[in-house]
Amino acid sequence: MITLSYQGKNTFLEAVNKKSGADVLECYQCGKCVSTCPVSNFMDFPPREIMQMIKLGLKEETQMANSMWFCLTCSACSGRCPREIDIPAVMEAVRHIAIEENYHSDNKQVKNIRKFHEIFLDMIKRYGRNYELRMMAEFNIRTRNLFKDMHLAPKALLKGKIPLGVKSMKSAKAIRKMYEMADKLEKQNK
Amino acid sequence: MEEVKEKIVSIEKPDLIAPPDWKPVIVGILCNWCSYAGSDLTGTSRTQYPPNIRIIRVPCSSRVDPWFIIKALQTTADGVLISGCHPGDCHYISGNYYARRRFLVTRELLKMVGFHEHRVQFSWVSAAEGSKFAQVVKKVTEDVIKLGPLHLYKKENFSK
Amino acid sequence: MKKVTYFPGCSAHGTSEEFDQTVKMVMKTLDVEMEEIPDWNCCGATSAHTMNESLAYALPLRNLVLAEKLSNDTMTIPCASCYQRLKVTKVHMDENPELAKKINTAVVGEGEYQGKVAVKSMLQYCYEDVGLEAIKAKVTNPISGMKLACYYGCLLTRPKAITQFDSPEYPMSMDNIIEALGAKATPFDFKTECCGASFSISDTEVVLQLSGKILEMAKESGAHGIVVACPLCQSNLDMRQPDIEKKFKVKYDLPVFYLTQLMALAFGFPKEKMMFAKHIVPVDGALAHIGEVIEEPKKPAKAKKAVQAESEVE
Amino acid sequence: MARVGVFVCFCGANIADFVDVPTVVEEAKKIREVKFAIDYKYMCSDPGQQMIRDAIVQHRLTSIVVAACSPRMHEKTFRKALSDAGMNPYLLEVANIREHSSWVHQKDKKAATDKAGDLVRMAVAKSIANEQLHEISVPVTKRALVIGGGIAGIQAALDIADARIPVTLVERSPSIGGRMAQLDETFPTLDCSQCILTPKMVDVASHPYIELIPYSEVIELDGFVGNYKAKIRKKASYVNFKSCTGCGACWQKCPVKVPNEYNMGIDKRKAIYTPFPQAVPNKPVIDAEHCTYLLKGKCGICAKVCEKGSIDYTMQDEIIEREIGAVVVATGYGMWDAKPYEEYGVGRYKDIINSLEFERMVSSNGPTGGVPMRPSDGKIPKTVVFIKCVGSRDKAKGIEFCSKICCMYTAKHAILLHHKVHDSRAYIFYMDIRAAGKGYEEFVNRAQVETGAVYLRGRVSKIYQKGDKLMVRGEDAQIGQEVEVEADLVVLATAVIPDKGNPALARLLGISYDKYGYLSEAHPKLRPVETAKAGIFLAGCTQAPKDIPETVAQASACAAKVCGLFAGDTMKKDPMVSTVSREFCSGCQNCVKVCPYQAIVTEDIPLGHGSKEMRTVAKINEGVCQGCGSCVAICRSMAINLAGFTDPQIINEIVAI
Repeated sequence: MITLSYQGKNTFLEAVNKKSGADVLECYQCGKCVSTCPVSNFMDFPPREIMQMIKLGLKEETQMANSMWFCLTCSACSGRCPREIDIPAVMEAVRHIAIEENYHSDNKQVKNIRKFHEIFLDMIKRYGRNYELRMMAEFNIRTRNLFKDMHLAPKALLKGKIPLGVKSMKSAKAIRKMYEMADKLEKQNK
Repeated sequence: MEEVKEKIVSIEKPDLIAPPDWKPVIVGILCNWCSYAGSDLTGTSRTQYPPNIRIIRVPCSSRVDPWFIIKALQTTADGVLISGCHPGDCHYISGNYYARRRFLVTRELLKMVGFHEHRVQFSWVSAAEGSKFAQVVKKVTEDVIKLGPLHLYKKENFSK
Repeated sequence: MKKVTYFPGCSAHGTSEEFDQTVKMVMKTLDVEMEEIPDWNCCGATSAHTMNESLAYALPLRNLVLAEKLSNDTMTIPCASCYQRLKVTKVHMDENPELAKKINTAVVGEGEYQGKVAVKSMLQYCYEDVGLEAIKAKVTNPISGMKLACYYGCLLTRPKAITQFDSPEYPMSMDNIIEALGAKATPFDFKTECCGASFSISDTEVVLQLSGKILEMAKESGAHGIVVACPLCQSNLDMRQPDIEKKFKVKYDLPVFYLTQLMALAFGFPKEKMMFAKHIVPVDGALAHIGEVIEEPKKPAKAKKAVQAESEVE
Repeated sequence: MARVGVFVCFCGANIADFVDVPTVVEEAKKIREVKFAIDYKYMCSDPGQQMIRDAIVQHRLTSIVVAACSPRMHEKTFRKALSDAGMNPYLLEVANIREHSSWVHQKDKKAATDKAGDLVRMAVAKSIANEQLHEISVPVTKRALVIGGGIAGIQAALDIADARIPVTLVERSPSIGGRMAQLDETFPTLDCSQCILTPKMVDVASHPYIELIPYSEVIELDGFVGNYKAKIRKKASYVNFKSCTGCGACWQKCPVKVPNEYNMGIDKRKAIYTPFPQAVPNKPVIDAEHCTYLLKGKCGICAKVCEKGSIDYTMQDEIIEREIGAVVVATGYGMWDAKPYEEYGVGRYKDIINSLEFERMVSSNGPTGGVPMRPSDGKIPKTVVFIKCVGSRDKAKGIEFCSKICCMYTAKHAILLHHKVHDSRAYIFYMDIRAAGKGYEEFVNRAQVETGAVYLRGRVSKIYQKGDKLMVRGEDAQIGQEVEVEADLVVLATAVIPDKGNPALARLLGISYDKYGYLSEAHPKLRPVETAKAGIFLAGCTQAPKDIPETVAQASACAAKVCGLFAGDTMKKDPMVSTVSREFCSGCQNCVKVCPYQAIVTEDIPLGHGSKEMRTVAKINEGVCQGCGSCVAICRSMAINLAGFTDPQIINEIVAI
């Protein structure tokens, strides 16, 4: 049971709207996004319900959900939304607020997804470009699932699908500098 | 040109200190269908506003001849408010657009001869906006009080 | 001779080397000179904009700034994901110069972003700048007989406000190119459904489900193979196909071609140059259809008569 | 010298509590022209009015000022009191000391009283310049023009004609009947549409007061209320209706096939055709865009088979002129084209149809003989998905408004489907069920219970083909699950949009329309039947989406309005209109440009007395003038004045403060 009572301004809604540039209040709960979304099956709450939760100001519950981590930003929903809401932007806003406020979900899948993105960004920080094999290996080590996709490895490597090395870029230093600056900008945005 | 205009605007100075019993007079010319009805609504909802305005009813804001504004400033008024229907809501289809254009030209002219632009103001007030009318009157009154009594251009000044 | 700036993207040197190679072959044939951005960096992909908004803009912006140093007015990108990131960045920066200035501070020592280079996907460039007629003119070995389902994925045509290219729901540009090569494009409803690309590694279950549905519908349309213009789509549909077949206990046997592989084939390049060996699902079965005559379902004779009667009366 | 009487009202405590009324009276008495001033508790009451009447006679007053409530409230009351005392009612002025003083300055009695005094002085000053005015009477042409022969136009025409007022009914297509003639059965009672409509159509054709002009369009409307002049173009039918017996030999033999509009293009009609068997008038016309003879000079079969020799290929369009007093616009609606819904595959799949097409299919006189069939293979569908709000309530791809009728007709379609195909099932994707109306909720309930129609709450996101089925994917929000329905046929309840010709027609008639193309009513609540232009009324879906009962009600309301307008031989009109002083008019014609009602024209008058040279001056049609005063303010030579709001009146007010 959720008890709704007057809490003054719905600051969560305002923050999401401001960050995303969308207007969540426009949503009239038609559910077109839910059946459009390729991953709504995997979400705790599909986009339609997330919209309503934001409207109700249920910040904790929204951030606890895995939905915004599962959003693929494929933009299929926003292309079909009859209220012209940029749903991926809303998801992204919820996610960024969660990251800014250091909110960590206990959900294993979310942890995996988050870990993957962190490793990927690490890889770019190091090489300026993506090093696929190393990334896959590191992901498996860090998520303690050493044998994931191992059955693919021989074939992929043999066929040259996944190369063993990476052509690293020259100005890798500039990229590291960029990371520092971007972090600064993020902090300013808070 | 803008600079010149600015200089001209600054001609009007409250060169006489307002007498203590001075109360500004504001002439409000309101269209019958929106703003006059809105001012009636202000009354029926008992919203209070400063008592300095004297309201004249015209069928449409497009009836307002620049002559009325000039005459008011010349004789009795320290400020003039013209108010009509919102754009697109004119009872007479397009009258308020004519009114707005005419008003802007008139105000430019008055600025050129030395009136402060706050002496003449324009607003859109619909028949449903009783409280907005009160706010508009309040603002205009405050603006005019800040400017002080209108001595410039008054007939008695010329006759002296 | 046209000249265009080229952004290969990380996967061009990795999983999708064959895409990169065939793009170069095809463009040469089409009299387009490609100039690679010197020392480009990764676009940041989904990860950057999932985790860090400023970084998600800064990484592509560096490439945009570098591209402006070359003299070409257009940049083309084979990878749909890179294309999306660069295009989103370009559109947002052009719309919001203040934001552009801010992000530009993170792109150290490369200069100011001006917004003068157009960003197009390789598909869009072929379709709009080269044109169907020019492509048709270079076809020496038409691939007629092949029935192909064109799969665009989510990033090439969506969101419409960003890409400004083709339909987000039922695009036809790739279908038209394929038909220009002599093949038949099958009516395929899952052209722009998502394959789950960004979860390729982190949540394989999602990918199996989504890509499985796409394969099923492609098979349903009667296609011999799938055509894509995105390395992520290719690797998901191709590399994961055995897993999908195992999971759902079906046999699809649908090779997944890059559009440029087929273009190169039709332009007369030898098969060996396409690097088909890299494909997990063998391509030979599909390629064997080349030269077959596709039978059109005949319209009933009566209907034909009625059509005649409408247009011309005795 | 003017003799003004001032009457100050207490309005019980409303004024008296916050304005010192006796002081106001004393102040008024100080004005030179005021010969009589008095206060009273309720001026609007009978004794109050009697005071005014008595004072007018006793003190030989020449104008009256009542200081009371807003003139918008009781101006009419006091005007009547004046005329009862034999005084011109327009010599009254009202000083609004309640809404503009006592009620808004309740904290400062002195200021409120001062202001009331000022307001009275202003009113006195104005009243001195008041002139005697007389109501204008305008002659009326007692004939109504009804544009559109659907149920709205038919009902309006019949009701007006029953009041023995002649009506000219103009219909664009060859037959009246409109959309309602295409419907099978009607909600919520399932009456057969044809059975209730065709008798009315026959009535129209046979009514002595109705002139039916089918296959024609209004192309011009001049004049003003009560005095319009309409030009109607009667399209060439190439068939002499007088001699034609309607035997049908011509269209049976015609070799040219054209998509049949009446059946929503599901089957074909001929180039010479009557739209449907019960058409009124039941005479064929030749469709000039498709007739081979008219296009290429070959064929001529219809002329050969016509025993009466009624075919006349040389026939030309004809212009008919009618003088009329009022217009009823009833142009109806169309169906929104769902092409932008690419995710539904509209245009790619034959088995996706719109609801009007479905209506024709289940109609017993329809192209499939009353049995729904899949357009792709002619099979009878077992699973039919109905999707509501396609294009409606969709600001991204369609139209923002709710089309109002779809909830009800979709419930009806579910029932009809069940009646025609017993072992079928209807799945209805909806967002809300809007069933406000007499017997409507019960009807929707009937669809759910009696026929087992499954209602799924959610908007469909995608339709794709799998084998010969259409897979319809949507969310059922009630169970929070995505669902896919394997459908044989999909019916889209596409948005109801106004007729495409509405903007052009609105410009021609001089009325306004909204951003969707619906014609605008004068007031959304209190004048929903009138337009802003006097004498032009709206009926049916030309104003907004409506069902049949509402359309009929509005049509009858139009008839009542027309009859009211025509009740006397002349119309009475407020005398507050503009007049031109010809001697001052310079002929610049700025007034002509600013007049929103085209009430000002020009005329040529002799330059001087007896002179042969002419000059142009403005002339105001007081029948059209609505009294806004735009022309007065624009006039450079001060040649125009607006009765009731003349320059002297307003200047007097200003100076008197």
